Amino acid sequence: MSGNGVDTTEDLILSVNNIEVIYNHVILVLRGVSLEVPKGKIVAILGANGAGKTTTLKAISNLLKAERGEVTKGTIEFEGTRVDTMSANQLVERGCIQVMEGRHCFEHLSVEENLQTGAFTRRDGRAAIAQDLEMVYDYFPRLRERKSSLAGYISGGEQQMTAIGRALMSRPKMILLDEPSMGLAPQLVEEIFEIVTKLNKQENVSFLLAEQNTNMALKYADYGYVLESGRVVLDGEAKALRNNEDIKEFYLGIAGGDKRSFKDTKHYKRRKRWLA
Amino acid sequence: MNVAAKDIAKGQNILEIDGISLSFGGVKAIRDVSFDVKKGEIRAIIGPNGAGKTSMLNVINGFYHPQEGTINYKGAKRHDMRPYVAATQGIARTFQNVALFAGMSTLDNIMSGRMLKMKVSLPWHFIRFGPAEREELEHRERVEHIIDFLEIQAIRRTPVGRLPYGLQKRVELGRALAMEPELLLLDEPMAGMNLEEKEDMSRYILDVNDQFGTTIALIEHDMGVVMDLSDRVLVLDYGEKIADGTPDEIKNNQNVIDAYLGVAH
Amino acid sequence: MSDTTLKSDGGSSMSQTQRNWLITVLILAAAVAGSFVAGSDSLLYKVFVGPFVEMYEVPDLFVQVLWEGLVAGTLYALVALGFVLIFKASGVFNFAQGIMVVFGGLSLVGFYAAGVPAFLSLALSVAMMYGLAWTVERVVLRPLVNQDPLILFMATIGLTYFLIGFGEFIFGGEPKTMITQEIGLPSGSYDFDWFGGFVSFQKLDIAAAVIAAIMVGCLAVFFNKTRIGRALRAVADDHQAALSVGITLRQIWVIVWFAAGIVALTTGIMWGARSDVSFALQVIALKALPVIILGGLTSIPGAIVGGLIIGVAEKTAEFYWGPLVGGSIESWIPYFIALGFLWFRPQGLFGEKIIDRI
Amino acid sequence: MFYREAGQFKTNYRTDQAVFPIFQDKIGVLVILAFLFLVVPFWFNDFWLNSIMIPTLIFSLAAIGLNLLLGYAGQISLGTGGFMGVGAYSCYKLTTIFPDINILVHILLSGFFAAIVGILFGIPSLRIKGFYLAIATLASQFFLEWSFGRIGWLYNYNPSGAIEVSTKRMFGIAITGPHATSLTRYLIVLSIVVVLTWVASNLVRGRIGRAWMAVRDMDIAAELIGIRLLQAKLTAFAISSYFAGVAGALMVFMWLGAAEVESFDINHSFLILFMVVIGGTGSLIGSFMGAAFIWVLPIFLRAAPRVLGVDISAATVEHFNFMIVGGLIIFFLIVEPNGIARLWQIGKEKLRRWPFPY
Amino acid sequence: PVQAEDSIFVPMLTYRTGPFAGSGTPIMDGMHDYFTMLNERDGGIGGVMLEIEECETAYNAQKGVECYESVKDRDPVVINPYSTGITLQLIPKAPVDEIPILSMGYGLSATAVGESFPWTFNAPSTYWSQMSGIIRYIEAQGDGIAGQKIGFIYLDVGYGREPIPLLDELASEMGFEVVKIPVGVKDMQNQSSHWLQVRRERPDWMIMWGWGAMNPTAIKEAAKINYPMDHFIGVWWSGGNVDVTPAGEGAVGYLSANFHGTGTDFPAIQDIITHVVEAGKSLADPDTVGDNFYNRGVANAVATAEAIRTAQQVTGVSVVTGVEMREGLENLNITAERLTEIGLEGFMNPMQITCEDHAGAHPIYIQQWDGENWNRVSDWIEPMSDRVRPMLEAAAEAYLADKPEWQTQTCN
Ligand SMILES: Nc1ncnc2c1ncn2[C@@H]1O[C@H](COP(=O)(O)OP(=O)(O)OP(=O)(O)O)[C@@H](O)[C@H]1O
Ligand SMILES: Nc1ncnc2c1ncn2[C@@H]1O[C@H](COP(=O)(O)OP(=O)(O)OP(=O)(O)O)[C@@H](O)[C@H]1O
Ligand SMILES: [Mg+2]
Ligand SMILES: [Mg+2]
Repeated sequence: MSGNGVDTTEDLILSVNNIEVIYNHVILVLRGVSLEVPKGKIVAILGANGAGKTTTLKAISNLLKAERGEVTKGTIEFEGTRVDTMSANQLVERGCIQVMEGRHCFEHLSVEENLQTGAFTRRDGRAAIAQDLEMVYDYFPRLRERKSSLAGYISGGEQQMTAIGRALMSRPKMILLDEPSMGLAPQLVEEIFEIVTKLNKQENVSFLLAEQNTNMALKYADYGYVLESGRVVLDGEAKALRNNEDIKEFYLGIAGGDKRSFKDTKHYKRRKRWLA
Repeated sequence: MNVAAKDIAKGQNILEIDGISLSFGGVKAIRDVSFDVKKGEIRAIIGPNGAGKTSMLNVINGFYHPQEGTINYKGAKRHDMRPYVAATQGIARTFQNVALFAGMSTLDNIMSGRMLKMKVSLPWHFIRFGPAEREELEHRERVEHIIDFLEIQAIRRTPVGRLPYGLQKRVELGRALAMEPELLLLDEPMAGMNLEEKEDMSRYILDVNDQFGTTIALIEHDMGVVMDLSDRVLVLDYGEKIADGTPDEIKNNQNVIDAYLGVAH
Repeated sequence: MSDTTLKSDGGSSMSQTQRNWLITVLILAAAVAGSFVAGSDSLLYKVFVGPFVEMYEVPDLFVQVLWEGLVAGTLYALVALGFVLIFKASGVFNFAQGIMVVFGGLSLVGFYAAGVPAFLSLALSVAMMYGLAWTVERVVLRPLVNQDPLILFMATIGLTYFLIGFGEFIFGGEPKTMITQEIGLPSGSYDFDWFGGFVSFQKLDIAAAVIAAIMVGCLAVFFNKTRIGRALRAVADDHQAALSVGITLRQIWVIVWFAAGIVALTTGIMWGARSDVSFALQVIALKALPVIILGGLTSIPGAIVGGLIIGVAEKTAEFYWGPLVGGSIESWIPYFIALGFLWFRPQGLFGEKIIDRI
Repeated sequence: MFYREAGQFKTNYRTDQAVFPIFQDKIGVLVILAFLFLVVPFWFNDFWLNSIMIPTLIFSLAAIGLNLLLGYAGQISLGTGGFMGVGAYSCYKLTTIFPDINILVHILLSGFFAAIVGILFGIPSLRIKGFYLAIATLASQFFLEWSFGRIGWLYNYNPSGAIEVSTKRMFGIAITGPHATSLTRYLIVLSIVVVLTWVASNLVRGRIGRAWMAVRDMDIAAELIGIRLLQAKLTAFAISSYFAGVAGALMVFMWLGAAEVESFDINHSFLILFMVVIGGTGSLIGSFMGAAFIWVLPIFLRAAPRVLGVDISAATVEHFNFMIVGGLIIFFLIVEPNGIARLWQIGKEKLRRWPFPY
Repeated sequence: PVQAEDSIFVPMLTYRTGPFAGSGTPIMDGMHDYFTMLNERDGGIGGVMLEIEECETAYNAQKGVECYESVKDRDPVVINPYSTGITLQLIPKAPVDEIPILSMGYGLSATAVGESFPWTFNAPSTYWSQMSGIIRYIEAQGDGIAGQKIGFIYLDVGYGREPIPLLDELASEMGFEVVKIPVGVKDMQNQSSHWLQVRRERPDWMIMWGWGAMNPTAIKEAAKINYPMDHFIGVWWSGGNVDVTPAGEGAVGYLSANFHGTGTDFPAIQDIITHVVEAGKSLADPDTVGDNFYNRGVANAVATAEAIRTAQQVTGVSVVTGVEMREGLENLNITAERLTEIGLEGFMNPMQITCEDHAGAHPIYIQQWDGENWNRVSDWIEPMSDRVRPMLEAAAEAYLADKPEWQTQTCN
């Protein structure tokens, strides 16, 4: 993993070494994924549907067991200690939390209660928690309006905000964000990324995000990995990736310097596959 | 259907929504919204989160019953009804939080879209030989066309619960298409897709619209997609209609920029 | 289904529910009128008028029936409470609650029979319930996290089988007498000469009601006012998401199963004191099922209110209407009562809303 | 190596939709059928036929019935025992009312009565879901149990309250009653079960099955694509009860020879539920595997000490039996919550990939 | 278990588990211990060892049938099903498999008619005879029975319902009134509403046909409503020691029917204690030896053993199997002398079974609980055979009506 721009002397908050993941004893999904997140950086994982982004994040946060998946090879280290045998709860206590893809709000709890559960592992008193609650409401004013509604009834985007807000409530050192922009209005997408940068800059929170909105992701991230069929096929500084011709073509939709229109895309077009 | 035919058809309204209001307890999800959808067009609905877009689709296909207002569908005033009636009238739908039948294979999911078109009665299904099998094969063939069309041959037999999100969205579209709807409602069909996949999806939507003449109402947050695909755009905010017009008009509407698009666009 | 979650305001015409009510009332009125016309020997009269006349004419029995209903209701409520606790906190429908009741009762009697002093036996039984909770979490729940509720339900039936075999192996299958006096429960009764007859309140039953009230109070506070309480409800909604925000499922499960174990032990003592402690007692779990669906699977007050409603309704029905059809309708009447309520509120009286949203 | 689908190309959709698209599977089924029809009759003694094969087949049929409802249509029912009872009692009535009609006709007809009752008690499923529905189905279970005991007409006012099977002949061969050899009864049961299984597999592969599964997986979406929930749920209840009813009739007429109310009690419902879940919900083969496992395991366990020459008392064996069965149920759920059928499938998948691990 | 070519195989269908274990366990213990005692003390019967083997049914009919199937190929000498439900299922099988069934004091009353049921025996008495005896007892007390109100509380299964036809018939003939109160299996331990009905109806006498956990609960509830215990009579299955002890003082005065003695004051029981219990070969809690239900088991074993002996004598075969055993049962005659001989003087009334009468119209007596022991409070009461027999015959006829191929026999 060296020689590609990451300063190896830098402190790593997270390092994933060559992990393999199998679902249901038979479905091999990750075939040796390695990646690193330096402290205080934002790292993005890109990749097509089914490439294994979600699986990677769940492997890190130890949520795979709940889906009958398991890490069969490789190691995962968070702040230098191995965490692959820990429970999800211990990891959260250590400061690493995941925002799950597809919202996963607690339907029968109100929005506010949802946010409060995010502070489950915190021990720093009600006042601090209340303060953070205000912070979340300031980030997402829409949530304040709906704070007493059951999370099951609010709109998709509102649920997404709740899920993100809930993670913020745990005051983590590192957040694993799985498709944070999904279903959010454009304005909000930008706000989310602003929040990410703000936390990153002001509170030194590190981020690992799986994101389909490549444009945004590469704009805000420091470093990026491209995943395909359970393998890392390309990685590099975000800037470098943005200028990579293939990325431009297939992830950013910029052909010859101009943005393509969706109307003009042709069927049966050539697809880039690094692992042909 | 060729382009000229499409233009002619556009004259008629397939759906007219007039003065719809919908509330849940104290929450007013939709406030007095009126708009129409013309036959053969692609109609986008956009708006900030919680604006009432999904609720609007729910009203159209009978899942929510508005407290006020009228709906005219294909020229007739529609009354409150159970959602399956909407399906029989040719309205199909995909969902924001994928609502596939997770335990069934892709093939079965799409086949289930043909449910309304299958007529052979129960007793024949006991023995399967004869009419039941014939009908099954007939519809299977159509479904295979859709599978080819959406390029999901490889996952035909996979239970959809195991598919990655993007593919699930595609299967869902397939299921809706299998219903051969006149009006297709798409709720964020491209959420969670990367550009390449969005391009594919756009292609499918355009092709459906083009080849089958299906009218489409779609909700989407990717402005690129909305502006490129749609013929007209309806903008909701806090349950109210704040703008309605062609993509170009919308792009430059100050209200819309303030409430939804933000500065960048 | 959508019309229950919707239509909360507006709508000029009568709602479905109102219409249902009106029809019900009209039919009843017609039946009562009909019975007077048909005379006091007619079946109509026996069903719609006779019992009420009797309630009025023999009030002491009526009061006694109500009291017995309330007592039975309290005891059902205790069993129901065990179900609700675990369901509310983990989404697991714990079928083993019935056998846990037996197990609690048996271990208390068993320790005592082995020569341990009564209160020490009680303490040991509590410890035993903790051990059970810990083991269940370790062996059954932990490997089954995030599984379908049906699977977890089945696992608890497996647990029931195991505990039946284990319990009979250790304690033997024959019934035992509960050590009522030794652990300080009152016996005897307060008898009153009322309404020209007598009404008798067993002291034991009164004690049961008091203990139940205290337990419910504590649990309600625990669930609604504490951090853990909120976390419990989160777990019931979505195991995976709960894990993802760092909720310690393991600790929580031990806590609720232990709480349910204490409730079971209490129930075992109370029921055991009424008849005896035997494995036949586990069928009272079945008696608690209509209670929880009536009250709502997730509601602690629901368990109590449901218990009382079912208890009173069941005893009254059996006493006044049972003989008309040959008796023993207690076995199914509670379910039909519960079904009646569910028809109006599919999530039970106090249950959490069924969220139908797409 | 041998188990591959490679090279087996389907040239039309018809073959692709066959029950067993893989050639080796087809052979496998033929071998099993040949074994059941040709080998078992010659090799198995009375005990095997009477206590293992016949009950397993009958329970498989009931399990298929429940599986259609639970595994395919997603409606939990704890009333299977009651529906089996309806089948048994209506078959009994049919034989006494029309003694000259062939008993097999009665058995197949009796399922219709169960179906009607199933529809009646399935109505609550329109509004009630999940565990609420499960408990509501207990209403049918207990009400039916009560009726079987209370309505004298059902058992021809027999003072013992039981129904008994008389000897009926077909082509001069006794097929029911004590004179019917176990072999005859086995072959009849086997034939009926095979035919009905074939019917079930036809159903679940076609439109009806898809409608059920759609309702199971997400009823709102199902309704939005044009499935009538009412119709789909009630057909599921009807057909499921039909299977249960026929199984109940077979149980009495082809296996036990007599039955009383207790033969159809709640434990019976649970037994069938176990078979379905352990075998695998949503899998017909699973129903057979589950039935075999749940029924045969205790028999083996009970026989084991004698065979092994260990001297422990029957009661202790029974205790261990409970513990082992309970433990194994939990174990299986942990190893594979989707049942033995899924284990089987994974095994096959591994075989297909063999010699590679994945 | 002893495995020998030349032993007599005596399977026992037991229930030491499940909801009825409380009643079942002591019975099984008594039966098991008496057989074991014969083996230990006498080396079996007629020089042939008994091979005793238990099969646990948990009172479940299907398990019972399975037990039956698992033993039937091993030449069992007789089957004691110990559950009416199981008995009903075995009755049709018995003639085909040629294995006699002895349902001692339970089962289907009609099987007393030997002509119709050659293979089934229910001595010493049917439920109907027993009920008639209880009615006679009531009649003999102070106020007679005419005009009295009798409450009948019963377990709502086949067993509990069985005496109802006779009760109804006697009621109209003798001019008393019957109030029936069924108790569902699930409500065995939840009888408050049932006893409130008793309070409403104020019956002069209560008769109970209960089993398992129903019994102690009923006695407790009766005490709770201050029902006079000496007017409360249980069937002989409702008279176990475990049934009365939970109610403590409240149970004093409770009555129950019986047909054999209680306590350990019999030489044979003493032999059991020395040869079996103290030798550690018994499963029983030593305190329960001599309890009512324990002795019930002994009585059952005595009948079985004597029938085996008779079979050996009548047929001359020493290793008897079912076919011989049937002969033995039909010729069984346990006289008072014989009872003395086997160390059970006065333990029970002499018992005779004939070809016509497979139950024998044997008398019963009533016993009363004094808080410690059961005491006899009546003489032997003869049942109303004249009433019962025609009913039995009618029932037998009804049973056979739709069974054209039933095996019957003619007696001379
Ligand atoms: N529980 C599961 N059981 C079996 N296979 C699974 C499971 N979850 C995921 N998979 C498979 O693992 C692969 C990777 O899925 P994953 O969800 O990680 O993809 P992703 O990159 O996050 O895709 P998307 O962008 O659509 O979210 C997919 O092929 C999927 O089918
Ligand atoms: N069944 C319901 N009960 C209560 N409130 C509801 C219900 N359905 C919708 N709402 C509320 O109505 C408002 C509009 O919701 P809707 O789902 O239509 O938003 P949307 O425009 O689709 O938003 P998004 O882009 O985030 O999906 C939201 O505030 C939501 O909380
Ligand atoms: Mg993903
Ligand atoms: Mg929406």
